[in-house]
Amino acid sequence: MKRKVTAILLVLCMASSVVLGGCSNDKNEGGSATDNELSKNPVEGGSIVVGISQDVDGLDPHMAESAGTREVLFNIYEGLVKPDSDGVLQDAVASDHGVSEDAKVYTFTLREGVKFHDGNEVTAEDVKYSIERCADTSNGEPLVSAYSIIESVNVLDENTVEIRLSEPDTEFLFNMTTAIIPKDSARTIDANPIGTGPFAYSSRNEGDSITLKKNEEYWGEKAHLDEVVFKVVADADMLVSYLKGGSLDMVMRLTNAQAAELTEGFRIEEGTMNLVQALYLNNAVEPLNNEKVRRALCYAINPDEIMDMMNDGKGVRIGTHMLPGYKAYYNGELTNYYGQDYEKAKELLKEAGYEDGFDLEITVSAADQPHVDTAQVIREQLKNIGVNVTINPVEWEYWLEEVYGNRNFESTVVGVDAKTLSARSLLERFKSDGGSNFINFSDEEYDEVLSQAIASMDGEGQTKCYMKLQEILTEKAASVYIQDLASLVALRDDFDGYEFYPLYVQDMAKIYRVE
Amino acid sequence: MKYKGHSHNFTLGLGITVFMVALILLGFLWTPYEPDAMQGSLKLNAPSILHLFGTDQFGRDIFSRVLVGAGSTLVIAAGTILIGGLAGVALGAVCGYFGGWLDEGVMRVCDALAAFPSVLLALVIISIAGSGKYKVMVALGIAFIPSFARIVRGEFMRLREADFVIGARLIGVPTPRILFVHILPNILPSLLSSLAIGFNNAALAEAGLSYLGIGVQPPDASLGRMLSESQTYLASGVWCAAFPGVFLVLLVLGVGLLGEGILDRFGGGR
Amino acid sequence: MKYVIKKILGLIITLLIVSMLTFFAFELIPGDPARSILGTDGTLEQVQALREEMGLNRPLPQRYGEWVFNFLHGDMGNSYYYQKSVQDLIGDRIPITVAMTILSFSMILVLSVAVSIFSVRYANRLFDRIFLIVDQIMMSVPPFFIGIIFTAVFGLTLHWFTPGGYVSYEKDVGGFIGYLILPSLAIALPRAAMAAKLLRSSLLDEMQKDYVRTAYSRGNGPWRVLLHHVLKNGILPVITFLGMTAADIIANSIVVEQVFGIPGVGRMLISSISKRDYPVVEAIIVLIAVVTLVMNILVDALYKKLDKRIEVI
Amino acid sequence: MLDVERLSIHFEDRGRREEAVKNVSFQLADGKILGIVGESGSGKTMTALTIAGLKKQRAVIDGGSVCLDGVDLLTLDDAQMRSVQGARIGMIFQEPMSALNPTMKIGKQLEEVLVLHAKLSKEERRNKVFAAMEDVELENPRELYEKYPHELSGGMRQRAMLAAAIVCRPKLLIADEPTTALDVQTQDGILGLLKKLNQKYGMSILFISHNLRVVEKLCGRVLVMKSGEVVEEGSVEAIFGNPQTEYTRELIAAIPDACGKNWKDGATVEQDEAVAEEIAVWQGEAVADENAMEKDVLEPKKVLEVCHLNAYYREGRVRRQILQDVSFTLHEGEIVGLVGGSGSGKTTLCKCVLGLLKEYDGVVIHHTKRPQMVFQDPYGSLNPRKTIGWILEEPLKVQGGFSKEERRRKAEEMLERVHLPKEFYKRYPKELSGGQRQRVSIATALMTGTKFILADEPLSALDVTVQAQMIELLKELQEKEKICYLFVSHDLDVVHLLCDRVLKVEGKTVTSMYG
Repeated sequence: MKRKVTAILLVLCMASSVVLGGCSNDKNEGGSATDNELSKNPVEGGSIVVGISQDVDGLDPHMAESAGTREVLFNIYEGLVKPDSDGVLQDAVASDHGVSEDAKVYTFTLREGVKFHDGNEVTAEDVKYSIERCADTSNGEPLVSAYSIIESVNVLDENTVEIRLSEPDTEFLFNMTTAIIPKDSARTIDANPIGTGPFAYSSRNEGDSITLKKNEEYWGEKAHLDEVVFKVVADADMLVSYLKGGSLDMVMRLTNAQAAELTEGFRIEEGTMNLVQALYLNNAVEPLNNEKVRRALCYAINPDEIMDMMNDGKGVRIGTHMLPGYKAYYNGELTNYYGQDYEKAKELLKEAGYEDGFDLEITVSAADQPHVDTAQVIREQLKNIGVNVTINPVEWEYWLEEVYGNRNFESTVVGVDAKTLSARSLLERFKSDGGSNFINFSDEEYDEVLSQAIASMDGEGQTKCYMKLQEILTEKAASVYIQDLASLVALRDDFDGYEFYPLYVQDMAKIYRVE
Repeated sequence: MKYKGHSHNFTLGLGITVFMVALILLGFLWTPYEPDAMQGSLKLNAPSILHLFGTDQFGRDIFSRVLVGAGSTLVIAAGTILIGGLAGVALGAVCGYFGGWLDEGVMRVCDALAAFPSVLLALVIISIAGSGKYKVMVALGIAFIPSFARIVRGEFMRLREADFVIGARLIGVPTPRILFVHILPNILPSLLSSLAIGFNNAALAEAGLSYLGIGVQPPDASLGRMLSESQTYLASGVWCAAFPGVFLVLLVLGVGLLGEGILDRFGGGR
Repeated sequence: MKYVIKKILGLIITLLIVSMLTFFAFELIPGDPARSILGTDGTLEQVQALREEMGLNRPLPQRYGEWVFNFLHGDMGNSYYYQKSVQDLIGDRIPITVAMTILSFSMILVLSVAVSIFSVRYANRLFDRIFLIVDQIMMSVPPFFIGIIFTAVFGLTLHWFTPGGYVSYEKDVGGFIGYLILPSLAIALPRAAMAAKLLRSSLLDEMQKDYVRTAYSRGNGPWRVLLHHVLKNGILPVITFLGMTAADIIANSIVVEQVFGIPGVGRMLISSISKRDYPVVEAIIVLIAVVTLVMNILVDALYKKLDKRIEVI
Repeated sequence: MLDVERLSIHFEDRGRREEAVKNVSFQLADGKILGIVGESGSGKTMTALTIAGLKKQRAVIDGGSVCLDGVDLLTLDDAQMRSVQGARIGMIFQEPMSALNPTMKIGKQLEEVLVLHAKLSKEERRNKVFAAMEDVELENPRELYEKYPHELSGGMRQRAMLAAAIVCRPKLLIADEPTTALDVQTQDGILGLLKKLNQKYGMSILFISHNLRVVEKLCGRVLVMKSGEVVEEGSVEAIFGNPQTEYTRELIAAIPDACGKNWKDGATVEQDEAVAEEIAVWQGEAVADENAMEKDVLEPKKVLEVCHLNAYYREGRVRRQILQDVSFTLHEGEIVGLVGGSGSGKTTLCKCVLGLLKEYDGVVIHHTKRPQMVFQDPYGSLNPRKTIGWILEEPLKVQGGFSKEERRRKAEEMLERVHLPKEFYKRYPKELSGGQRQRVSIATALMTGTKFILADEPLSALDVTVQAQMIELLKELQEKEKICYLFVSHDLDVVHLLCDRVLKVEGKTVTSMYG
């Protein structure tokens, strides 16, 4: 509700993006501080203050809701496997892992000498406890929805754990990034977080800041910094003055205009936000239920013009509900499937019986300036085909309940992210009866191909299905796909080592101080 | 208390107010550019003859946005003192003149309302009714009733025992006529000046609300929002903050001086 | 004594009205805290289950009665969002807002008295003339705009303070107070300008009174007359004005906390309202009301102490 | 001791130059009392203030000198003058209510003079203050020391001011109309005190007043001033014995003398009526022999009957009785005085008669239409925002049934009956003098057609000459319009002159007295 609370920064994290885990398994083309050689000579130790737009909603890794929370907790907790900056799953708490022939049994051997922050060794029991906690279906949905197919978690010996699935799933490894926490720590974990990550929890002042300190006995490459303070800056407009003023050292997801202000004393890293921004159309509502009308909108709206206006052209254009970062799955030709062509759009509208246009309401979360501005540019563009748009800015809570929950909207501009690295988590959403299919898209062919993809054993076939699904979304114009927004990170120049992840995380262990 | 410094207030105040209101009225009819039209090429341009107040981070013409923004501030502030004023006068007159339980009760409610920071009251009402110009006006109007009621009540209590009021009662003048024909004209000067002060507080409160993102919602322009957005560009585009701020101050200053001038010119009730 | 009881009774009634208004208001506001906590992937059953658990489905009067009962026992309930008791949550924020309020209140008093005395002593001379113009302008500037100017001038250019560099009082009280000076000044300036104008005109009125002439006839110099005799009488109307500004100071502090990044009660209030965190909002509103009303009572007492003419009303 | 030579002062008011004092010269020898008499605007107060160094900035001294013991005060700078003020010149003023600082204890205000002028210890100062209090006959000075001005009566406050003025034993005491605002008993008290101080300490007194009777009682020599000039000077006997100038004779003639009436006490109601008839007849003769008008000697109609009235003052639940068993009757054409000390219940009686106070039992019967009232303060009795015409027409509007022209004609006619020009119809109250406003009040009262007017000290705020004209008007209306007045006043001279009989309110009862 408060414009400030979900300001620009939020455009990427949970509040404005529909949270469904997923991460690309390849570095996004946006490019970042490419090869990560240590520019100046690093100085160990020191402290950094990172600006975040909204306080974490809790410190319990399994209950973490917003992407903003997971972004911070990535530094405290680790799963059996852990994505690296290239998006490739590396072994973490587990030293290695094996998958059975029928992709139904996954076995993990624990790494020697991995300790929790409270000094205790990580045991197989802890792993079993953590996995089962997320798979528990006692009060409806399990904490991690993908775990619904787990049959059992068995401790083979004190450092090997075996997970049996009720049905084959070649991509199940992606879900093994769930945090490992000490046995029976469910009730205390939120107030007293214990994990195995490079940083340990130090203190918290609700709504204002969270402080993490270096984990001296980290099993892997230790962090350089002694302390990291995540400071809540609700008002995006204050970021630049706080950075310049010196009270903040690093801020993520700046707009181009903001970054332009930080001329000297700062290093600007460029990447993308891993969000599918689109004009999502409610397929159940007149006249959007008519495919021709939806296609007409696709012809009228020009993503390139939006990107120019918003971020001086920065950002990556997309043509379907898939992130370019997912190189293996991204269906490149769909990007320019709809070139801007007002005549064709008008023709389609005529065919659909809406020759002199119609009224369209775009509901948008008032706090996300980029989405509000995108809506305004769309309004100017749609004027050319007689569609007059009214923009209805609402509070985030209201958007969550009315648009996403009750699906009572005509169209909305928002960014949808993916929770896990698997393409399925992005595309599964649009199953006709999908719980989170908030645009009411329904197409038998789409459902058919989706179930094929899930069942198929070989990666090759699976990828072909995912490609087909993307085609259907684009051809049927389920929504008007626009871009994966540019994300700029400002880092004070006495720090270095920032690395973009294809996932919604900030790896503070890589950051180091330089003279 | 005619001090030389004061007599200018009226003329100065009237001058500034008329100038600002004229500009705003112009804004209602015509603005050099479409307030929301964005020009990618003209981002953060300094003030020039083309763009008197320069352009903001989206290349929008600040002069047009200030006019439209000030327009909504003016409308909201005027609406607020209308609602607050009318209700306040009626309530204050009745309580001040009759006193007793009614007065005690109403004053308690007024204290309760006054204990609410007007920002909060506006917040609550806007959340219920949804944001937008007219809802902010109603919210602030209600928030301002207590202050007007209290001022009018004080004046009525003071004049309740005045000789000419007792004289009127003896003649047999009916009470409503005593209240609004006999007593009211005598408190007009102080009422007008408190309306001027009320206008100022309302304008500032509206700016505060839209600064917090509660008042006027995008894409409508509002001075408070423009000020808040300008903070990012203080270094490279200070005019984004300067012009909306100065415009708001001038509007409030003009009305303030006018209120002060009225008090001097027509002799305050005090 | 009757006066004190009457005042306290009034306070309690007002507080009840305030808390009822808030409780009722939250019933009307769209948005449901359970959904707000569960976020996007909470299914309908989960939302209902959580509502049940949080007791949101019980009738309004019952919940309100229970809330008042707990409140009186110092238990303000738990925050929906932070799974923490409201006291702890607000506990360390109240001193910040209270410190800021006291700081700006004293700034208003000191500034207005000092400036108006000088301007009355040299009435109609240069100082007085300038004072009138500057004063009128100061009254028209909103606190958050002053905040922006302070940030730009003192923060970014002169680097007298680090914008956003709030220091918590646990770590370093000196730094804490130091950082609060500018925000408090931003809140105080417009109010001080109004108080100064009021004080100046009331002092000028008092100067016309007969007892001033008597004081002069005894051989008092102008300064002595002003400080010993006139100030005490002249300040009375200003005190009532200050009483009324308590609510405004807190309202403005909500906005100024935003500009200077101070984790005060104001910001928590705004974010809690948008998160539909009812217990936190309830507690803050009632606390703000208590602080405002207590301030009003203090001001009344101060007024009575200064001016003996007012018997116990 | 005090030698004023050709003192002249003028006022600079918005460019207009007003001569306030034109070369006034006089001497005041040691131990003598000099009275300065004159109407308001005669410059007497301005002269006194200049001597005491208290003149306003707007007044400019053109020339002349004011020598106190050979030192010309006009040449002293501020600091030197301050050493004289309070130490060598003491001053007391007219309004005891506002001449003392309301928020400062009496003791402290008295002590201030000593603090400024004498180097004494706190103890010594307190004793000197107590001594001064005894000098001015204030009982229990120790208790009074701690009290505040509003806790003292008018007389006590005047004495306190006097004590403050004389605590340093000044050579000269200037008294600016000290007794005007006091009632008769306290007035004599203060005059006695001044005489005592004059004899005891040889303190010379400069006494300014517009009340010649008081000046006659107190002063040795008298100075008569008119519009800034000394018209006549001489000993009291000379001035009052055979006044030289025309103006002085006029002043002396205007003093209302009691013409020797002595009042009998204790008459009953019946006797009231008998005597009332006798008076009506007597008045008839008095009027008859003047203009031989035929007088209807019918039994005069009753205007107001008050029988067994008990009035109370309610404070919360406590009910104090103010008036007990009050009965009297007023008849048309009768002027009845109402006298009594302040706090004797006089005001309560008026309120009961007018129906403004409901806390009474017993009977009040009005035989006329609504009783009307004329107030003491001419400035408050007329609605400042309305024209005289509007005020006069208000009663007709209330009765209704009159057209606009009729109302206007009646209003103008009434203006003539109270000897005011018709043009006043359009004027505003603030453009009229005190006397003229009282005439408008009376006119408004008559517009209601009432026969009973309660006049609450209508003349006390007016100048002597204007008072005389008002008395003529009241008498004229009594005869022509048969108006009955209840005339409240503490100025016994006026009461004796005007009233046929007098009601004395004392100790909760009302007694009738006849001339």
